[in-house]
Parts: sequence; structure tokens; C-alpha cells
Amino acid sequence: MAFFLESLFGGLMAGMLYSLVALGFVLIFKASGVFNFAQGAMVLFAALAMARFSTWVPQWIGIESLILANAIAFVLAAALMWVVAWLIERLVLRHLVNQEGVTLLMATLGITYFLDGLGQTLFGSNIYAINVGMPKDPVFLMESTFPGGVLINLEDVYAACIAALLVGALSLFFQKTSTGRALRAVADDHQAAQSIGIALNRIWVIVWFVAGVTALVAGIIWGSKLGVQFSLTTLALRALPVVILGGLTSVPGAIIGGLIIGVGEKLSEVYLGPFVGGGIEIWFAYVLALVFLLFRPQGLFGEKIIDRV
Amino acid sequence: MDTTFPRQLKRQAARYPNRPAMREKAYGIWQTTSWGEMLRLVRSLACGLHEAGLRRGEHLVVIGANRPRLYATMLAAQSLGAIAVPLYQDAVAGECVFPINNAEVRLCVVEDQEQVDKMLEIRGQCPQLERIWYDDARGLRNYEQAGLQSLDALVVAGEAFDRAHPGFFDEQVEQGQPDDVAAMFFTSGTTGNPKGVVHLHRGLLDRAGAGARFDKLGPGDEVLAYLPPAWIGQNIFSYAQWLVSGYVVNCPESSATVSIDMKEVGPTYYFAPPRVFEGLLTSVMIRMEDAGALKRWLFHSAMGLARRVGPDLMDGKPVGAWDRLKYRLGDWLVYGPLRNNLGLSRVRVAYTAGEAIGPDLFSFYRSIGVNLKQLYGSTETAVFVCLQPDHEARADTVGVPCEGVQIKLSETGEILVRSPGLLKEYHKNPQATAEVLDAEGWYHTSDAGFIDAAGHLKIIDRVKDVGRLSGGAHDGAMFAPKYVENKLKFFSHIKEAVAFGDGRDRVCVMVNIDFEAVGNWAERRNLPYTGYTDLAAKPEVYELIAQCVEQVNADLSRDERLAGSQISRFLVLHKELDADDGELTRTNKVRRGFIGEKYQALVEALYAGKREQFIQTQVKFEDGRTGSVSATLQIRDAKTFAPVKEAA
Amino acid sequence: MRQIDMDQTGESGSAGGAAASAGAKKIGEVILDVKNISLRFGGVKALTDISFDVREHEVRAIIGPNGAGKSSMLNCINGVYQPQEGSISFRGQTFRHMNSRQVAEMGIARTFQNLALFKGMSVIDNLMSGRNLRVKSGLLAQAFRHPFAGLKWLGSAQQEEEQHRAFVENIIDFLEIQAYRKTPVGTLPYGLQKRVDLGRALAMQPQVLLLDEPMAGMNLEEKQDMSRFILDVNDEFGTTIVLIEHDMGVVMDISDRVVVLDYGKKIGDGTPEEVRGNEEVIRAYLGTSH
Amino acid sequence: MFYRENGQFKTSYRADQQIFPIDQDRWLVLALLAVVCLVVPALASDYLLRAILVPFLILALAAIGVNVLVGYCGQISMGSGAFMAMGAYMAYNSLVRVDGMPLIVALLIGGLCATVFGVLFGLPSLRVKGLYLAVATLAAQFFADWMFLRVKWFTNDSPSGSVSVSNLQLMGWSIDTPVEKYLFCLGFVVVFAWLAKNLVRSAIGREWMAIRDMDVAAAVIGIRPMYAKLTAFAVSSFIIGVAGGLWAFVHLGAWEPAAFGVERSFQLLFMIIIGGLGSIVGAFFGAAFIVLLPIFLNQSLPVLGALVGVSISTTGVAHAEAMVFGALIVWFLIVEPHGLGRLWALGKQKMRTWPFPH
Repeated sequence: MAFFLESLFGGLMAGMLYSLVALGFVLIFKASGVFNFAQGAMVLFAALAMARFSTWVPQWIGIESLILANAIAFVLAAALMWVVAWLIERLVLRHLVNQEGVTLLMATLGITYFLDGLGQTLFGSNIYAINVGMPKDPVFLMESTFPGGVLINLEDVYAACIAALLVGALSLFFQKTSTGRALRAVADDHQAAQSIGIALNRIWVIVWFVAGVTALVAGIIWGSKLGVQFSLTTLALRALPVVILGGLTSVPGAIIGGLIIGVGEKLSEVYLGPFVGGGIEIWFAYVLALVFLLFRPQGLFGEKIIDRV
Repeated sequence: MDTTFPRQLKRQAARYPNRPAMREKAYGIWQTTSWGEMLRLVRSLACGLHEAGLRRGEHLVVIGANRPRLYATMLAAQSLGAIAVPLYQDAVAGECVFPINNAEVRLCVVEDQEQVDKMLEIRGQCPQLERIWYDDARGLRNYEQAGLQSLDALVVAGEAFDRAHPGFFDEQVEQGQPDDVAAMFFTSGTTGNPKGVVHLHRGLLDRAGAGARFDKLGPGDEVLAYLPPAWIGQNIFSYAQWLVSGYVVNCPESSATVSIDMKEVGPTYYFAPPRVFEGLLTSVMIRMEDAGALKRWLFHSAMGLARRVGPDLMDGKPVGAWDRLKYRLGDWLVYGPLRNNLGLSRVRVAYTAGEAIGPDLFSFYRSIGVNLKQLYGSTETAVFVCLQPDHEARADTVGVPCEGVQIKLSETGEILVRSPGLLKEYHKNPQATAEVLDAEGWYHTSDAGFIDAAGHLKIIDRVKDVGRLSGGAHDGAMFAPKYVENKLKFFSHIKEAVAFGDGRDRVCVMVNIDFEAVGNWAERRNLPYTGYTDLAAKPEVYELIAQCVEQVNADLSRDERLAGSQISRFLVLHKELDADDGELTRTNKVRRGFIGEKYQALVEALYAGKREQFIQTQVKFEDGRTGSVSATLQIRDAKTFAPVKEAA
Repeated sequence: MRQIDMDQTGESGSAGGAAASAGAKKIGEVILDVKNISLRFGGVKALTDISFDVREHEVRAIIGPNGAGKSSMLNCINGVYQPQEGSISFRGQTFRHMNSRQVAEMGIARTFQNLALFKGMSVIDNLMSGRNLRVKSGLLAQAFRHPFAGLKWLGSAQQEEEQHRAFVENIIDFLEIQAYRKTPVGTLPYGLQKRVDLGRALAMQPQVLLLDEPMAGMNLEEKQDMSRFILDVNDEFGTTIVLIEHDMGVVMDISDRVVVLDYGKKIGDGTPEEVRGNEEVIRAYLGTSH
Repeated sequence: MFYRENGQFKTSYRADQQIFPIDQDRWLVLALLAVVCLVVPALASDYLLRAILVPFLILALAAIGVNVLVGYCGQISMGSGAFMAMGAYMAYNSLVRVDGMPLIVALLIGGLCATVFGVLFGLPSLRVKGLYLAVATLAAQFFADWMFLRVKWFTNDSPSGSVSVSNLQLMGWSIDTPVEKYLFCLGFVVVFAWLAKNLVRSAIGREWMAIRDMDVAAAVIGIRPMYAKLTAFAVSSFIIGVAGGLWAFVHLGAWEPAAFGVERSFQLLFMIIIGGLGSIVGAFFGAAFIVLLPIFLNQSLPVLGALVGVSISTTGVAHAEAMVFGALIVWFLIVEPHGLGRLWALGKQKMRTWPFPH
């Protein structure tokens, strides 16, 4: 039973990370109608930037304290993500206004390859660690009820809290602020939004920057857990089913979808894996989303797609 | 050629039963009719027509575009000894009344619903018109009028008759003699009612044979039949010569697809009135104006070379090796593709006829490798009077008299012609026949001209139009209106021009701009205009036409005899001259007398030196309704040049 | 235009009924019967209790101001929308819900108000796609169609393609679009695209043709041409026409009977003269306060 | 410029509907075929054949398969790698498990299995479109990766998961020298390209394009969306499966599942975006581009680097390659969404109307 709790809790933690990446997808789709395949690459790019900056900053300005160095590195990485966002809007989105979703999807494929190449040229391509002072040692809870207690990894708890914090801030941003409303207007119809005076390109830069920051946070958390390496992008690919499950246009959908996938993966790994030869986590999320898709094509919370003739 | 059209058909069918005789683009592909099939179709039609009451010597009217079944109907009529009378398919109903009554026509075969409606409309005025057959049944399903029947039904009836009387058709064909009347063509004529030109089998076939031998035409040639069959030129080229040489005649799908079909067929033997060549050239110039800078530069430099060297190469004259090499490169890069796009790549012989052609227009085609030659003839002479040999094609002459033709000049300079292809008479119009056919058999062409040193006939103008200036600086100088008009018409921006000067002290001109060319020119300078009348009144357009007029004046000043014909004042007409309004003949020739009367106010204003003149004219729209178009036309003076004394 | 037998592909059932008798147009039995159709989108009531019938070889018009539910009615007939109540019967067979594929097979074709043409294809391919309904050659036969055109089994695809091409060419000639055969549909002017849309529907050899505002956005001359084509289709092929149009002049000239809709309800039904005199119709069109 | 179309009129629908109605095009293709079949095998060096031409041919074949699905039918698929893997492994198993199995039949069996797999993962296309379908096909990709790694039957219980094939026999004629491999692949490519061309210009091709352009209208004019989509998946995966078999047997010789990972799917997708969506010749352009670009970069980048004084390592070239690919994808989507195929068609059209602009 303890083992079940443990894997359940681990699943929730992993799920929270997936929803963080999924959030990046939803943000960009909600605001610019673009299904951003490059979100995974942005996570890797941001994590690489963070890792390298956190080692270079002390060399450049010679301060030792870990927290200050990491803080500066974070700001630098965020600034870099702003530049990336600005470039993407300037060179890509501006020319592809009002193309159908599929063309934009393929454009983000191009951006994925470009960011991978750029990241590794700028920051080198071996594996780097990120140390943001996350407690590494495991903690045992509730020894009283179960023999040996439930193994909890403190790091995951912290990560989950940061993620929850970020998600809350974003949904507030979307619902309450005026730019949030502008974002939602742009998502519905580019031309309509443009016609009522919303500066389309400014909005898109903001959106891609915010998605960049979420990618950075996700990159840091995963980077500190697994180290910053190319496999991060495939991890990000696993966030895709989350978006499908939760519906492309809803922030709550991304969160709940992420949790479901996280738990589902962990449980299937533990209970289902052995019978089928193990290692099924790479496709389980997809099949789960696929099955769900067949019943509700628009996902948990997405709007129903009506084709007018 | 002492044979008849039906006999010639039987000989061709016997010699090449399976070779294609005619093709028609229909339903997306070229439907082929072989000579054997053509003979069977003619046989059935002839028996059907006989059963329907067509008798020897009677006239049968055929109206419609070029379609194999209409040519077969003409042959069927001639097999029975009847006379085929093709009429213009784009003529207004009223214009058909006179020909039908003049030839007492009882039976007619037409193409489609549009022509059936015309015939039904004038049935009141032609009581003797009993039977009407239609080829294309589209829309005629619920027509109940008496005597109306589909051509398919006639063919079926004919086949039954033929089975019942097997020898009948051949026996009828044998009865036909070369000296029987074969066909009658109504000349559009610039004044009064049209006249029916009667031609015999012998005359038409003889001239067709002469032309075919001159250009060595044979079964391998291809012709595109796109002009009205009622025009003698089209009839000779796609009917008489088709039967004599056995080549293949291709009928386009519809008038809208002629250029596409032309590119597909790629005729080897091509003819067209100057207006068509002019239209092609204008379209080339307009499209090249839209081309990119590099392509435009390449085009103009290649054309410069072609203008310099092309005609000599075509005439076989010696040309420098370097130029010859450059021309070959130009041919691969520009002239070849240009000919291909215009559908002229396979042209071995091309003729222009019906009207005098501007010299620059003529040399343009020869310079890009199209063997364009001039031809002189008329409906009354069954077309072939003079032909230009391959290497002696010149812009200002119409060629040497062809085999069997004698030419002599009357005192007034009128050209007289004697040839086996002369008309027998004007139908029921002995008085008009006497006017043109004198006792010794000479035909009076009413064209003025002379034979030049090289033996080529040179046409100046119509006899009655060649006038004299009286009073003013050039008193007594010769004035040939067509010569001046042709020079103006060569500019792509000018579609038509009418020159006045006979009996006046100076020459004034009324100009029609080419709506497509000038429209494109205006759009490129983003000069807004609402329609033809508005565009024609624009000062910028007047400036453009003024430059053309001044260039013509410069050319005229170089020839001392013609210096007097320089244009002193001009105006741009507010409407396009149109055959429906009677301003042009059916083959788009200017009816100068009629225009002089209709626009009397403008002519007076030109000569009275007025700056502008209001004019209102009646206009007939396509669907028969009449309306009126009015505008105040500006009148401009044009710069003239002192005559240059000829150096030699 | 060549009068080819419309049944050449051996389709069962009289396709197109080309041999309508000569003389005055014989209007036949009820072919399509719409009974108490109601359609709701969530709360919005698009159609409430609409019933009317359409007779064979008739030109039946459905008119009404914008937003009266005309297009929704058409979409119910051809299966794009599923009405909540009522039924539609075609040649005696009654259906609660129509699916568009089944409707097409039965011989009901339609044109679209805003041109649902296939932009990626040329004019002739668009028309040929109308023939896909009647293509019988399988995938393999189509793959091996080129050099084996002569063989019976493998070559059947090429022979069948040629038969369909001949049929489509008949329509091209009928609609006088010969000069645009090979041009991409997207580059044609609006009026011509409407003709191609009509051509594609005709390629399905329909018994009933649903026309959704065929003359929207056309100038006078194009309207005259299109009306002539519609009348010719009805006359030459005997096809029953259901015409949706809000241009009263056109409707009154060419239709035999008219249904008038307003705010999703039927307010008039009968010959053009009867309908013109009906107060309700005048009020609906001239508009008085509701 | 080279076109002389006068006199090339058609007197039958068969003539009008042939693949290359214009003579000049036919001569060009025949000349190309002659060069490719006779001249290249004779003159090309072993390296050129083995490293460039054979992969180019096989990738072109796969690209044709993907183009049928994505370019003609508009169904975005990111599972092409999985279909290639299925083709390869099933061909391997049928060759190994059944002795005396002819090579070509093995490859075709691999193709058929890929077809079954493709149709299975094509089922979602009936319910979902565009982006959602892309994710659904990714499921196929990851499922296949896992299956070939974990399920031992496929790899004939080889411990490391890698399998190999040797001395391929084709009716007694062994295929091992680069020239023989080249001709073997060429045979496949020519036959399949011609079959695909026949399909896309027939009724089924029109159905695919109708679904791609406006599937709602397609349903209304009587096209069965299910039949059209599933046939597109079936035909596409069959061709990709056979290409997978060829890639494994002829090009690699020995391979493991990673050779057909998700990067292969993206690579195939790039090929038809750059090469040209919805055009058979586009697939060839795309394949050539993807095969030649890395080689070109390997040669030119170090030289350029040296000029600028920066030494670029091989990994640097790999990164540059990824950046160039990414940039090109975006550039093509902006400038010419239909890729080199459309540029080729525009160029041909310009040549036909030369010297006129339109």
C-alpha cells in the first residue's frame, strides 16, 4: 500500500512538471493559434542557458553566493528568451499571419530544429548540472501509519509548489489583466483583433516570452533533477498528450491533464509494465490521450469544433 | 481542272479513304472525320436533301461557323447540282433577308439556336423559306415551328433513301458539269444592297489548283478554319483548296478558344486579314510591356536584330556570318518561342489578304521567321489574282500575277483582270455585271495601281477614293486615304483611322483608340478611366495619339509625292467604329462614305478649325437594343514637316 | 452539345430522366416531401415545423429575407444538419436523418453559396470529382491504369476514366467553359467559379439539384447567363431544381412554385403570382415592426 | 523556351490524359531515365553510389509515400518512421523465418504489414483533424519504437535488438556491389513512382485532394471520407514500408530500432515540405535536398570557418546543419508553401509561355 502511495505521489509530481510544459503549449495556442512544437526545444534551450550562465556569471563578476549567481543567471536567461521570442515573431509569425494551423505547426518544427542547433552551438553540447539549491535528500513521511514511511523527494515537492505558483499567476494574468483579454481576442481571430487596434505583433512577443519563461522554469526543475541534456526535448514531447487530453485552449485542462498523465504513467510503469516488457512509459501517455480523443475530440475542456458549410 | 467539287471529293475519298479530312475540336479533343466518312456523310445528306425537295439549280443557304457537317451540306447540295450560298453567321437577321429573297431560297441549314431564331424572325419577310435544319440541337427541344428539323434526322432519312436508291447519288454527281454554278457569295459591298457573286465549279477549282501548285500544298498540310465561311478567302482556303490538295482542315471549338486551338494545331498554311495580324502584334507588345526588365531587354535587343537582319534572311539575301549566328541564337531564345506562343511555328506559308497591310506590321512577322506573303484578289476573281513568290515578299506590293491571270491598266489607272476564275455574273443584276465585266471579258477591280519595275503589282487605293487636294499649299497633290490610315493603324494604340482630304486643302483624320492597348497603357501610369468614351477623351491619350500622328507625318514628308498627305488636324472618336452600326463592312473595312455622312458635324469642325465639337450618335447593342452615346470631342493640330527633296 | 445517353454508366434508376417529353414541361409526382422539420442550434430555433413538397421536373424556389433559415433548410435536406423533429421522404422512402453521402448516392446534388470548390485542382478535376460517386474501378486497377489500358481487368480504370471524361466534357460544353478547362479553379473570376460549382453538381447526374443562392454577388449579365443555365438544366436534363434565392425578380421569372420562409417559419407557399399577393410575404420583405 | 507545342493536338482522351502529354516533357523524362539507368551506373564512383545515390533513392521512395498522405490527402502524419520500421522488421522476419522466400516478396510483405499498421493508426483520422491527428500519429511512432525494442519476436530474439541481413539474392543474382544495389533500388523507385503518379491522377487521387481542400464539400458530393482517408494511409504506409525494407536491407545491412526513430519521421516531413507538398517530383527534390545538404555543409563550413578564422568541429557542423534545416523550413513555408515542386512547375510554366510573362 505504501508503495502505491509512493508511486501515486511521484506520479503527481511528474504530472505537475508535464502540465508546466503543457502550459507553454496552451499559452501560445490560446494567444496566437499556433500549436508550438518548439516548446520542448525552448525548454532545453532555456535550461542550457540557465546552466551555463549560472557557471559563467561567477567567473565574470566574481561573486560566490549561490543564490545571487542563480538569480542573475535566471534574469539573463529570461532576457535571452525575450530575444528569442522577439526573433520568432519578427522572422516567422509576422509572415505567416492567417495561414492555417498546419502550416504554422510545420513552421514550429523548423523553429525546433533551429533552436536545438543554436542552443548547442552557443552553449556547447555536453551535459550540465543545474544547482539551484534544491534539497536532494529524500524524506520519509507518515512513518506512523506505514512501516518505513512513504518516500518523498523534497525536490519534487518544491518543484510542484513553484509550478502551482506559476500556474496560478498565469491564469490570473489571463483572466484579469487587459493584455490577457487582448491575448484571448487575438487567439479567436487574428484579423478581427487587428481590426480593433490590438497590435498583433506586440501581443505575440509577450506571449512567446511568457511561454519562454514557463519553459525556463520547467527547464530548471527538470535540469536540476536529470541534468540538462538532449533527452529533455523527448521529455517535452511527452507533454503533448497532456495538451490533447486537457484541450488546447484551457489552462485548467493543461494542469489536470498533466496530473492524469503523470499518475497514469507512474502507475502503468509499476503495475502494467512487467507483464508487457517494461519501458512502456514512452507510449502510454499517447495511447491514453488517443483513446480519450476518440470519445471527445476536443479534449476535457476545449470548445466543440463546429464546421460551418 | 475540269472536274466538280463532288467528283473531287470522290477522288480524294477513293485515294485516301482513312486519312483525316477534317477535324473539329469538340468535348476537349479533336474529333476526326476521314475522307471515307466525309463521302458517306455527303452521300446521306444529298439523298436527304433530294427527298426534302432540293432540285438542281436551286440555292441552299448555309449559315454557321466552321463545322465539318456544314461543309458536308455544301458538298451535298452541289452533288445534286444545287448552289451553296454561305452567309455570315454574325450578321444581324435583317441582313439575311435580301440574299434569301434574291436567290429565292426555300431550304436552309444553320448551325444552332441563335441562327434558327434569326431565320424564324425573318420568315415573315421570306415566305418561300420552307425548311430549316439545325446542326446543334441545344435549346431547340421545345421548338414546334413547321419545317424545322435536326440535321441528324435529315442524315437518317438520307441513309434510308440511299439504301432504297443505291445508284442515285453517283448518278446525280455524274450529271454535274464543271461549268455548272457551284456557289454564290454575297459581297458586303460598301454601298447599297449586297451583290450575289456567282461562281462555277471550274473557276473556283482552277484558282484553287493554281494557288496550290504555286505554294506546293499537299495532303501533309494543316489549316485552321476560324474566319467566317461566307468570306471567299475562307471558302477557297478551307473548301476549294481542301478538296484540291487533300490537306486537313481543323475547326476550332468556339470563337473564344481560337488562340488555344491555334497553338494546339499549329497550322502549316495560314491566312488572315491584316486586322488579325495587327491584333496578334498588339497582344505581343502589351504582354511584353508587363514582362520583367531582363526579359524586356532581351526581347527588344533581339527584335532590333530581327528588324535589321530578319527579312533579308527570309528572302535568302546574303547576311554577315556574325549576324547569322546571333540570329540563330535569337531564334532559339526569342523568335522560336514567340512563334510557338502565337501558334505559327509550323507555318510554311502565311498569306495576308482582304486589305492593304502596314509595312512595319508586315516586316515584323517576316523578321521573326514567319513566311508571310501578300495576296491580291477579290470575291469576284475567286481570290487568286496576284501572289508573292517566297523570296520576293515586299511590304508595298501584292506580288506577281499567278498562272493563267492577265493584268492590264485602264486610262484612269484602274487594274483590269482576266482569269479563268472570274465570276459568271452578279445574280439577277445584269446591270451591275455589265459595269464590272466588259465585252472582252476584262474584270474592272475598281482598285488603282501599277506594275513596278520588278513585275510586282502595286496597289495605291480604291479608284474612287484616290482624290486630289485642292487649294492650299499642296494644291493638286495625290491623296490616298488608305495609305495614311494604314500608317496610323500600325501603332498598337490605334485600332482604326478615317482620313479625309479629297477635294479639301489639307488632310484631317478621325482616330479610334485600341481600348485594350491604351487601357493597359493607362493602367500602367495609374491613369483612372471609367470606360471607352472617358478614356478616349483624356488629354494624356490625346498627347499619345499626337506623337503617333507626328511620326506618321515625318514618314510622309520623306516621300515627295505623299508630303501633301501629312495630317494637319485630328480628333479621337468617342465610340468604336462597329459593323453593327454600319460604319464597317462585315470584314471590318472602313465604309468611308457612310462615316463621312454620319459624322458630318465632326468633319466640318475639323476643317473649320474649331477646338472642340459636341457629337451624339446612335449605337446598336449586341442584343439589338439601340442607345445613344454623346461627348464633346477635343480637336488638336498636329506638327507637319517641310517635304524633304529625295536625294536620288 | 452532344446528346449522349445520360445512363451510359449503366446506373440503375433513371438518372437525369433526360428524355422528358417535348412540348410543355410535364410536372410529375411529388419526388421530395419535407414534413414538419424543426431544427435548433442550442437555444437558437433555426427552423420550426416546416412542411412543403417538391414535384419532379419542377423549379421550386425557397425565398425569404436574410436569416430566414433558407440555407439551414437546404442543409437539412442534404444531410449536413440533423433536424430535431420531422422527416424527409424522397421517392417514397422516408428518412429521419439523412447522411450527406447517402443523399448524394440517391441523386440529390447541391451547389454552395460561398463556393466550396477544391482550390488545389483544375476546373476539369473539380468536375471529375463530381463523378467519383459513379467510379467503380478499384484502387489496384487505377494504379496500373497507364500502360495496360487495353486489358479487360487492369485496363478498366482507364476506359472508365475516359467515359467519365466524355460525360464531363458534355457539361463543359453545356456551361460554355471550354477555354478554362485546365486552369486552376482558384484563379477564375467569381461568376465562372459559380458555373464550375454548378458543373460539379451536374457531374453527379442528379435527379434533384439544390441551388444555394446561385446568383449571389453577380452582375446583371451573369445573372441572366446563370438563369439561362438553370432553365436549360431543368429543360434538357429534366432535373428537379430547388432554388434558394433572395432576389425576387429572378425567382418570379424562372420558378414554378415558391415557399416563403421568415424567421424559420413558413409564411407562404404557391405559384409566384399567389405568393406575390400574400400580405404576410409583403410584410416580411418590406419589413414592419414584429 | 524549349517548348514547341504547335502541332501536338490530342485526338483521344487517352492521349490527353497521359502522364506527360507534351512531347518535350516526355523526351526530357526518357532522357533522364536513360541517364539514370545506363550512364550513372557506368560512371558513378562507389562512394557516390553507396553514400548518396542509394539513400537518395530510398528516401525519395519514402517521401513519395509520405507525400501521398500529407501532400495529397492533407493528413499530417509524424509516424512515418514507425511505418518504415514495421516494413523493415516484417521483411526481415519473413526472410529469416521462411527459407526460400524471394527478396522482393519479403519486401512486399513488409510493405503489407506496414499497411495494416498504418491503417490501424490511421483510424483516429476519421474523428480528428490537423494538430490532433499529428499527435495521434506520434503515438504510433513511440509505440513502434517501444515494440521493436521490447518484443523479442520481431528481432528474432537477438539480445542487443540489432539485426542484420546478408547476401541478398534476387533470382540467383546476388546484390552486394554498390552498382547492383543502386539498380535494385532504382527499379523499385521507378515502378512505385509511376504507380503513385497513376493513383494521384485518377479518381482516388481526386478524392484525396478533395478531402485535403475541403472535406465538408467532399462528403456532400458523395466522397466517403473514411474510404479516402484510410486508402491514403494504406497506400502511403505500403510505400513507406517497402522503403523501410530497402533502407534496412540495402542501405544499412544491419540496424536497430533507433534507425527509425522520431527524427526519421521529422526528416521525412521536412523532405516533403521543402520538396513540395502534393507533387511526386517534389518528393525527389526533397530527398535530394536532405541527402546533399549535410554533405555540402561538411565540405563548405570548415572552409568558410577557416576563412573567418574560426575552426568548426564536426559537431559544430552538425549543429549548423540543424540550424540550416530549421531556417530553410521556415523560409520555404513563408516564400513558397508548396516547396521546390511548385517552383519547378512555375519554372516549367514560365518556359512554356516564354518570352511572355503570362
